[in-house]
Amino acid sequence: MIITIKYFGLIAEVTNQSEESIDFSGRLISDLLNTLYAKYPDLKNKDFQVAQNQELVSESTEITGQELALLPPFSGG
Amino acid sequence: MIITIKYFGLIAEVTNQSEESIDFSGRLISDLLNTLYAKYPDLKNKDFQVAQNQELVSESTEITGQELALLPPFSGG
Amino acid sequence: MTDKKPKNVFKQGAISSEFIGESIAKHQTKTSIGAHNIFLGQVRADVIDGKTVTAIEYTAYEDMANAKFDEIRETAFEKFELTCMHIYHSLGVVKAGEICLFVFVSSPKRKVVFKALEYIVEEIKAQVPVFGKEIFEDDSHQWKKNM
Amino acid sequence: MTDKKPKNVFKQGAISSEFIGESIAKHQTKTSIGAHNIFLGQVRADVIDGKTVTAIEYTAYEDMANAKFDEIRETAFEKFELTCMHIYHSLGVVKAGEICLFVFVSSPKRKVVFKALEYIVEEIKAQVPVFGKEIFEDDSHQWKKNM
Repeated sequence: MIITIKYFGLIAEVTNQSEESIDFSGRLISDLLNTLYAKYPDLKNKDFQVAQNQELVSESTEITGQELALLPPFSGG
Repeated sequence: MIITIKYFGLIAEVTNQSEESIDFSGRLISDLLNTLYAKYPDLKNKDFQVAQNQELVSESTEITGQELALLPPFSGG
Repeated sequence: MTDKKPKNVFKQGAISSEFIGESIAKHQTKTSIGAHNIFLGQVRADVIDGKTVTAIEYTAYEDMANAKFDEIRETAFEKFELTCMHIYHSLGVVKAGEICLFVFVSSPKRKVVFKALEYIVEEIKAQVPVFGKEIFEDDSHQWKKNM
Repeated sequence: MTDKKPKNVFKQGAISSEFIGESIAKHQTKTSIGAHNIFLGQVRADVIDGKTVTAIEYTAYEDMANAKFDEIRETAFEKFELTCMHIYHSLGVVKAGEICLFVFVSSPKRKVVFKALEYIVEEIKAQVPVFGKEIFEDDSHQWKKNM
């Protein structure tokens, strides 16, 4: 399936874009991360969390295909 | 000696003045209070503290003759 | 007690929102500040025995009050890492809805300001000889007590 | 998650002291309020490795952030007896000395506002996907981390 991933802050600097759509056949967030690590080796050293449908999820969460985002540490305020 | 006493808030309503000087021969705050209770019987039922030289004092404090004040409960802010 | 005369904390009448806005603006040149915390006391239109409070008239034992405000300020600067602190209290009539107390603390770090502000406000309520006369719509009154 | 779209908390650029003053003024018709507590986050001109921060540029995952702000607001209203609550956060460039976060709570009673404000600010720092890029005088940058 085609899924869309948003990138923010430092992570968007690593991926050099704020959003992309990829053709993806894995099932879990961890599968997606492995795909992204292959594409962006620098991501591995970065601190970030994954959100799906605007909620933080763990690596073992199943991908539903809704809004996905890679979020570096929050620094509001 | 002649001492001057300031009254505030509800206490000034009981004494009907904000300040007075009286000729006083006692030694302690408690002596002064007895004099004032005789003069203003309603004072006995009122809640107040005594300040001397701008610090709260107890009934057993000696009177130095400096600034005396009868202060009802504080209600700033 | 020190020899220097303490700052006068009192202002005649209500504290305006413009004054508060200007106080905030003045701190924008202080670029070591990361967090401000502001407490505002506002006069409530409480209904007591069927009568509504329309205003509070504040009086104070001014010399002692300013000395106490000064002590509270000194102690707060010792206890907390503060860049700035300002306290203003009204005297005279302050109508319901108007502001009678303005306490403003600033620090490089946010955790400090919460603790400092609560400390200062509670000290003011407990230590400073200010007296509020609650005036009702029919011009009767009662003396306010702090909780 | 509810169906209703959450309020937009974000404002482009710095939050002005006039805006804060006007927000305070608007609450003077609410005469059940006895205490306001305001938190302001201000951009610090930190010196890091010899270079001075001149501004922070804020970006956010806006939809998620507004949903989180909404959750925080709802939870705070459940936990604390508040009359009003307002939250504003900057997006884009905010210069050192300018204000980037404005949180405003009001209640009949003062004890409530201290607890509520600290709770809300800490939740914002922990839960809301906002990202601050610290820009130095030489146009280099680093990504801010909250403590």
